[in-house]
Amino acid sequence: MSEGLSRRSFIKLAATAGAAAAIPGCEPAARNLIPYVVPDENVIPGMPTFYATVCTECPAGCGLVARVREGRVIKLEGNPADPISRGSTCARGQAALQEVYNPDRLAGPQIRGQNGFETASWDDALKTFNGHLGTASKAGKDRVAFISGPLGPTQTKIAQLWLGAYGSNRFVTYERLADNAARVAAKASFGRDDLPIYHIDQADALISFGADFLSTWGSPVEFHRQYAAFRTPKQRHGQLTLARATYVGPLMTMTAAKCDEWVATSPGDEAAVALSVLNVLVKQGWVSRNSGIDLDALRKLVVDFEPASVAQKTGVSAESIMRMGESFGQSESAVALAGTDDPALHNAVAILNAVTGNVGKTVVFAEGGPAPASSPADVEALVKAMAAGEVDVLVVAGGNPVFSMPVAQKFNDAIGKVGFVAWLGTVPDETAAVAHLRLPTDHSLETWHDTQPRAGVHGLGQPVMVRVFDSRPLGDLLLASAHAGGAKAEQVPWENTADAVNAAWQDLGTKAGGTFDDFWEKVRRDGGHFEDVKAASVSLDAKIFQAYVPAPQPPAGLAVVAVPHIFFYDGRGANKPWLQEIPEPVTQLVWDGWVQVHPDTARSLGVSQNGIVELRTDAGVISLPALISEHVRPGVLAVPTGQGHTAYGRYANGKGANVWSLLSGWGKVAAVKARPTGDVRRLVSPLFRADQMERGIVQTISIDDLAKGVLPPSDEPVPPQPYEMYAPFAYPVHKWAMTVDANSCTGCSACVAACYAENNLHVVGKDYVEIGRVMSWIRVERYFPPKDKADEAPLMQVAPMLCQHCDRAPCEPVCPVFASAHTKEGLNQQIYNRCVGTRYCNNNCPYKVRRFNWSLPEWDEPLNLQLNPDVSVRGAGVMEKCSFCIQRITYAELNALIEKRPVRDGEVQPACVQACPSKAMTFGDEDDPQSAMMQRRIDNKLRRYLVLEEINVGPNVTYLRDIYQTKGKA
Amino acid sequence: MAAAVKDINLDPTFADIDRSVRAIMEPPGLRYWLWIGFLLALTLTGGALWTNQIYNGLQVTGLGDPVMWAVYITNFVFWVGIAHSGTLISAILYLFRTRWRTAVYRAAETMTIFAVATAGLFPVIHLGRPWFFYWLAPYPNQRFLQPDFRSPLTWDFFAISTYLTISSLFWFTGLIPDVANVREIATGWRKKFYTIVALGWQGSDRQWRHFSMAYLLLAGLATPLVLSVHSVVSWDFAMGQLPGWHSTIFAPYFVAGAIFSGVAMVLTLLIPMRWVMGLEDLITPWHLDNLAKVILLTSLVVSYSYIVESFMAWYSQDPIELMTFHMRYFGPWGWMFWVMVACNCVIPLLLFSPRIRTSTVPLFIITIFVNIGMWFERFVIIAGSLATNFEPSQWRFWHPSITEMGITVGAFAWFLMLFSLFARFMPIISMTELKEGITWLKQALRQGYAKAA
Amino acid sequence: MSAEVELVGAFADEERLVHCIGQLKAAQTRFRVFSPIPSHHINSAIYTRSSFVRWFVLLGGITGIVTAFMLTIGTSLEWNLVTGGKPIASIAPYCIIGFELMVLFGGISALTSWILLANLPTFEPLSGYRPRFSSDEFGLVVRCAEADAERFESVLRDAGAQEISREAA
Amino acid sequence: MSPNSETASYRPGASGIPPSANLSAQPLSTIALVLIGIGILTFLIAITHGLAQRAWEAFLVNLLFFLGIAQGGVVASAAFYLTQGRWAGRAHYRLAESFSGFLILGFVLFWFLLFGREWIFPWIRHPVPAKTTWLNVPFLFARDGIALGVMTLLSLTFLSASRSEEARQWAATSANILMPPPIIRRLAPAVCICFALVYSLLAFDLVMSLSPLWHSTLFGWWFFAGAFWSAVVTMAFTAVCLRRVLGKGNIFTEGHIMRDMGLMVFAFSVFWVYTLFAQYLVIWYADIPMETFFIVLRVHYLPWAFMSWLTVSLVWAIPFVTLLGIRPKKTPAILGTVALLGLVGIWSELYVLIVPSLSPRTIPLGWIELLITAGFLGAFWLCSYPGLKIAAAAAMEPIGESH
Repeated sequence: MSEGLSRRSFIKLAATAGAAAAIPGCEPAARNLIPYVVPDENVIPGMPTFYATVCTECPAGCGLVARVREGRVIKLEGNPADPISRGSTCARGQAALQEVYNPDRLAGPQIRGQNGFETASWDDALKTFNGHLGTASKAGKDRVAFISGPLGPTQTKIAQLWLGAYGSNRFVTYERLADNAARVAAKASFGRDDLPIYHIDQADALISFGADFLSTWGSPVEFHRQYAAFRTPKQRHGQLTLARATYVGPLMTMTAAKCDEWVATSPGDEAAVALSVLNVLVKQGWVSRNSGIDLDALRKLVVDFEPASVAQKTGVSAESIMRMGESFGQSESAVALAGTDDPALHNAVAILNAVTGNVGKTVVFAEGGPAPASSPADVEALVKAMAAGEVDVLVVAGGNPVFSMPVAQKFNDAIGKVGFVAWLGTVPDETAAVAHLRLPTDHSLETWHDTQPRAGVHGLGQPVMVRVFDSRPLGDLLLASAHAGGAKAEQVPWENTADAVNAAWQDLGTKAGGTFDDFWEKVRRDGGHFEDVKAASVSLDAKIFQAYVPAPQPPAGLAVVAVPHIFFYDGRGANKPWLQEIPEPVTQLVWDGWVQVHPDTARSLGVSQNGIVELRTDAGVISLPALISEHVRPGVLAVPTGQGHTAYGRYANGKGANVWSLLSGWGKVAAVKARPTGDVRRLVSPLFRADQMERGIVQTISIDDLAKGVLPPSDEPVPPQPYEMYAPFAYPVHKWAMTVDANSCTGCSACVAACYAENNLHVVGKDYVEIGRVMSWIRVERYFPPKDKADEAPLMQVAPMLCQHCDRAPCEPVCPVFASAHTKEGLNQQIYNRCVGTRYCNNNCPYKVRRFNWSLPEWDEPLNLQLNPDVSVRGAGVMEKCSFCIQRITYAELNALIEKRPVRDGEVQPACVQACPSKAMTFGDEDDPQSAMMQRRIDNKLRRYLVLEEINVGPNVTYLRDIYQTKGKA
Repeated sequence: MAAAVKDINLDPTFADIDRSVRAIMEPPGLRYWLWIGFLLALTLTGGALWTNQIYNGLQVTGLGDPVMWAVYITNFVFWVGIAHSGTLISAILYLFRTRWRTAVYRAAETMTIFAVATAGLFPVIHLGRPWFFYWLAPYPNQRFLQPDFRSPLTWDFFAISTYLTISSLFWFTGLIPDVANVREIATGWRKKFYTIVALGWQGSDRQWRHFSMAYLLLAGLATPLVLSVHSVVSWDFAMGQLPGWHSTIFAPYFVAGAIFSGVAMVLTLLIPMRWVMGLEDLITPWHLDNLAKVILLTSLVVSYSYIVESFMAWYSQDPIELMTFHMRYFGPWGWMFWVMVACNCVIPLLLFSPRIRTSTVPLFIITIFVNIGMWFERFVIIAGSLATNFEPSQWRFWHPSITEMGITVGAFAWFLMLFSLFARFMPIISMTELKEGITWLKQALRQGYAKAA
Repeated sequence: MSAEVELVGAFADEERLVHCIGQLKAAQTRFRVFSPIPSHHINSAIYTRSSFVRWFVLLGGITGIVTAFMLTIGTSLEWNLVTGGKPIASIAPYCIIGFELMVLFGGISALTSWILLANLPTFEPLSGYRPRFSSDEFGLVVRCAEADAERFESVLRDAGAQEISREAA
Repeated sequence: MSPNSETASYRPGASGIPPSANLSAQPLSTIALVLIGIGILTFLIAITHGLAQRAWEAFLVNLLFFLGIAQGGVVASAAFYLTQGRWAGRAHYRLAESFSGFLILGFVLFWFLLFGREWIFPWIRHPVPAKTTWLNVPFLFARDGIALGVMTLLSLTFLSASRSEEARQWAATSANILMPPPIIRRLAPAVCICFALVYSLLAFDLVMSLSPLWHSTLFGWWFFAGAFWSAVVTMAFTAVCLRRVLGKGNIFTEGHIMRDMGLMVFAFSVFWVYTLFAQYLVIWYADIPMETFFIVLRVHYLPWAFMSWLTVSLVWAIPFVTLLGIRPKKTPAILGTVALLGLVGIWSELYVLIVPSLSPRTIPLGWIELLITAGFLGAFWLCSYPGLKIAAAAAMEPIGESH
């Protein structure tokens, strides 16, 4: 079976390879066979080609390297040259592939007819498109509007020019999770239009006010890297200390769970807490003298925010506030982050950073930042215009406003008023459902595009493969349409996006110096142009002390909080099966939406676990099963965003409920009435117990012990030597092994997504996850300390659990057919073709990392095109598991062989290791003590441990203990 | 008391014995064929479900990580266990020159054969890719790739196949004189059949001479074999490191458990058979009494093992071990454990009373309980330990599926069908050995029925 | 030498038969016994040495052990795959295979050897066989010269044979 | 035969014993007394001259060794009743019971361990925190003392029942399917069950707990199987001796009895090695340090490895090979030698179980151990002597109608 399947997909891949020659290619759509008439020098069958490009899954704009085999991109990897991703990705980035190959992608143009959408030829489609545009433009100025997600400089330019050609400038970029409040605050407090760049790694203390910077806020991949550095113990004042991090917010998000302290506030109280911290600073005189702050104004501002009173108002303990103040004020450099939509908070945080002299150190404004995106006001203006019937043609290219637009905007009514709505995109969503015309556009991996996430970073996205469907680049469509609209050549000089991008980069090139061809060559190889930025000198605008508006009181009674989902983001991720199947890091739930309720609240509501709760706000009503957990502030109902799609493809539709429909405003909080409906829907998680019963799977050590150099006390009796039953085997060439730092691991699951992509793991769906048939080779072990131990442990203990490739692997000898055996390089290998499926190996695996194919794996076409041809697809009835990405090991070893050199350290990187944004995992050769992997073990002797060491199976994965700050200590 | 059913000849001759046994082998009536048809239907249902499972893969079962073994392996162990008593009675008691075995050993041994035949199905049924089951066997292939002889499952393969072979040979050898006996009176196709099976046996001194020696030696070989086979089966689990599986006592403990359940099954079959076929004059209360004693003994051994196992878990003070046993007693499947304790340790204690040992109905009920208890014992050990493994995050409890249940029922039907067929067409009671020990039979009859008659 | 006859005597009682056998052995005549049951009295009355089957079984058993260890160790060395860090040739577990094959081979050789030694299978009855000898009577068939027939008949009769028939050999 | 003659012939030291059966034991008994003296002396010297460790080790080894034989014998007799084994008339019952004299002495000697506890139980000096509830001196001696006491009392009760008139009557006739007398029917199972439990307990407490970290669930079973076997071989050995001593007409001259003795020696030696292998394989395979260290020390490293393999060959290999056939079983010389070696084997088994836990590096085997053993041997002989006379008497009686 497995052979058959992989062969089939291989033929497909090989067939399409010819087309890869045409990169950047156009017609024909390459899903029909093209033999190698002219072999292409770029494409050596069986060898991957790598193209640098940029990720567009979220505004962070990470640089990517796309691994392409026979003309198909099969894997996305971080671009090491890129200052943002530094060679890492997040789970969303990995899953971008599943949009490229998404079975629900629009296969061709569609025009709405009497009975639903009818497929049309491009000519007809474009004729209709341009026709409506023409009439609209004749009807007058600004009769055409354009809404899209962030497009990047060039495409924005194209869009604006195109609008111009039709006499309109109703150009709006719409990003629901855009940090508008932050921009306002930046303007108010520092008079800046751009957002600051944060250097968390430079800080010694951190307070995040609702900024979930490890999952969705800002630039998560970059922040992961910085936070890992931040949390690495450093010598401060001659003592080894752990930088203190505090999270203030209603929900214990993944970020909160990795902080030392989670200060649970009601939504909206963050500002009060921030000001109270400020109060402490002022009182203690921890305000930096030279920051030129008007201290009296400041005092006046914070006078009402005595910790005691704030504590009394908000239910936050005064000690916590004091601790925050202390850690913030005492440390040489600190950073405070604001994540909510409350301007008051942002101002307070700006002041916090400013008065402690951290602006310019950890919070840096840089010259030459990107042009600001549209503000909510712009969006509202457009919607009003639509509602007023002032718009004849609306072109939506992403953003999915119908799904996530604040209810108060009545966008749905407004769009109804628009005569002609054209939707341009990849996978039709709720907005596409109400359009009259739907035009398939290329995925960003299939077309030229560029990004400027922030000053000094110009990402260049080149098409890494020929398109899968009969789609067109958005830019090309608009340019063609512009010309059809009679745009002059001097206004719109280019024929296609490629030229446009090329042109746009000319002046960058001239700035960089050298010939443009060299520059162009270089930026295409590096995936962009990266330059050091000089920090702008900014000072706090004294006005904001007066301009301060008191924080809105949190809604009396229950409040619903929309929590951006680490995988689904605002909802765009929901149709990617990997993201549905990979459990959300903290709750570990899959394939569903839920409302997280504190036990006390649940009791007062009469809700029990999995009981369906009806949430009703002035804006709308939804129903979701309840997740009872201590990790949410009482009185708060936390609902993850992104689920509840009705028209966004087979994987997304009908899962959970859409929390946006509860929010009338741009914020993420609303007063809510909740009642149990009495129905029950099981929330499913691949994990069973959340406490590890002192089995030392994810071990911890307090920073004090680490500083003292003593191990946490253990009453485990040790068996007297000698106890080795068998003589050890030697591994002459290599002994592959891994080091995992539980302190850096946040549980973000990028490794899991990468593994799905690299090793052709198939998703099984909710029902099978529930009965333990999930196929992930690597999972995040997530444990919470028991209540009585809470002070002596971090808030959450996470570490990736994968095959430990034990020297004395219990799984091996029990296999009757040698399907599981040890290689000469220390790998525990699973030979699928030999496996008969007795499943004894899994029974005897103490780590439970083996996965059995209960059914024949299937991929909805064309998702199968993503399959990695180097990894065989397993058939039903065989066992499979982590192979340390043996295909990559072999690849590296072959290269080394060809180049007649030993394998370099770091040359082999399993997908998980490569993806990890906080570089928690290191892979290398145990025989080589110089290898980074071994060095990491040697440098952290005290933190080394083996999971379940007492059974002496000799795992080759060494873990490093998670470090925690004993509670109640600054 | 059964004696009332028909008056019993307390002083039987060789001829009487022949008459009684030959009477069983009269062509059966409609009710018998209905019974067979019913069993056949159930068997076919099971077969259909299996076919479906092979076609669709194991997703049709309720299995999942971490409970990768549940009902199928439980059935496997259960049926292998059932088999053992047969060999015990026919071989071990033969070596001990136990006098009461003669009347019951053929039935027990027949049960052995068919139980092994049933048990042997399950390892194949539970495989992920059953069509490759022969990879467990060392067979010539050009890569000279052979099974891993370190694997308990390979041992299993050898043990089970050896066991099936040896007990069949033993059974066949013992059958020959009896088949020769019925050959002489049979007619039609039966005559031909018996003639072939009997290999032309005539009971000449020379034949008996070699026969007896071979029979003795086969018994001698079968005796340690019984120990080894169920030990190997127990090592399928004990070799693992899994708490609840890894325990040195497993080998003898499983053997005892096997004989326990097996003898119970012998009685479960014999008591109705004795009643339906009217064998009171061959299978006397004395026989039942002794069988019951074996059950009692093995029940005590099994209880001893439970106690020692639990004690060691506590003595070791290993938290993981402790938790496993805690879950075993009080976890979601705790009730199974207590059912097992009730059926295997408590209820059999009734057999201390001689009256219960010899009165068929209570005895029958007790044996049913024992069968249930022993099935649950295997399930508790196999699935229960898997469900609560080293990784708390990976615990999960299994839910049954139609397929698993159906195949289980089918297996029972298949076994009963084979047994019922044999009971009517072959001498289910050894005439030869009854005659050999006729003195004991007479004593037993007098002891059992003198009062009643 | 005059023609030979066979006297077939049917006995109901084992002890009488054994007694009679003693006399016949003393008279050094050729005879054959049919018995419905295995009787070590009869056996020991006729034979002094016990059956050869045991040597075959011993042989079979030893062959089994040797085969087992050659198979297990041989195939392990052939591929020398490491599983669970256990030695390539792990003797302890191989003992199990050794034992099983010992029993298997021993058992098979037991069956084959006894069947062959007993001249089975055969499908023409031995002379003097009567169906009831498989059921409830012992048979003693004496082969002797016609001349001695009378004498042996009396021996049988005295020994307590119920009916005696004479037939030509 | 008439009952009265039996009663006459039965009472210990009674005149009715045939002259040939009257063991001329006077010299032997004196030797025994001398041995006891030497033993006690050695023991005292040892504990006073800083060799207490070795002295107590030897003491424990021998206590368990001889106690095992004595108790095993009683259990064997009970087992004969349960299986209605009457192949040697009543002789083998008496023979099995003849060592029971040591039971009481053994029970007394057990309490001496109190004085040696410091040397014997490592967990007194280095307690295992988690296990203190079970491993503490008062509880240990209380439970084991009570258990041993109950066992001894039960055995004595059983013995008197077994030597009672009706029991002997029953044993004398093997030609029926009658049960033994009711009192026996109650006591015999009790003795067996009690034996299993008590000797498992002793195995866990007096042997296993000497390496307090180690445990093996089968250990108790294996231990009492060994004890039982030691009784069986002692029976076989004694039978062979009696056969020589009590000239003509004693029952042990009958071939089939020697064969049955041999069969028992053979069978239970196989069971012993089976339970040993069952433990070794499981521990070898799973390779969990907490279990392996006990084995590794004894099997992989000299000097203990040598002694372990010696044990296995004496208790299993030699009996297995030699007693495979029927003829050797019937040959008293062979059977006797094998049995004697077997006894040595069981002794070294106990030694290799106990001593490495206490002094793992060296193998303290010298004059102290030998002389203390000698002392125990003497005591054992004196205790068994009356029983042996009874056995001898029984052996002289013509057996009832046999099969």
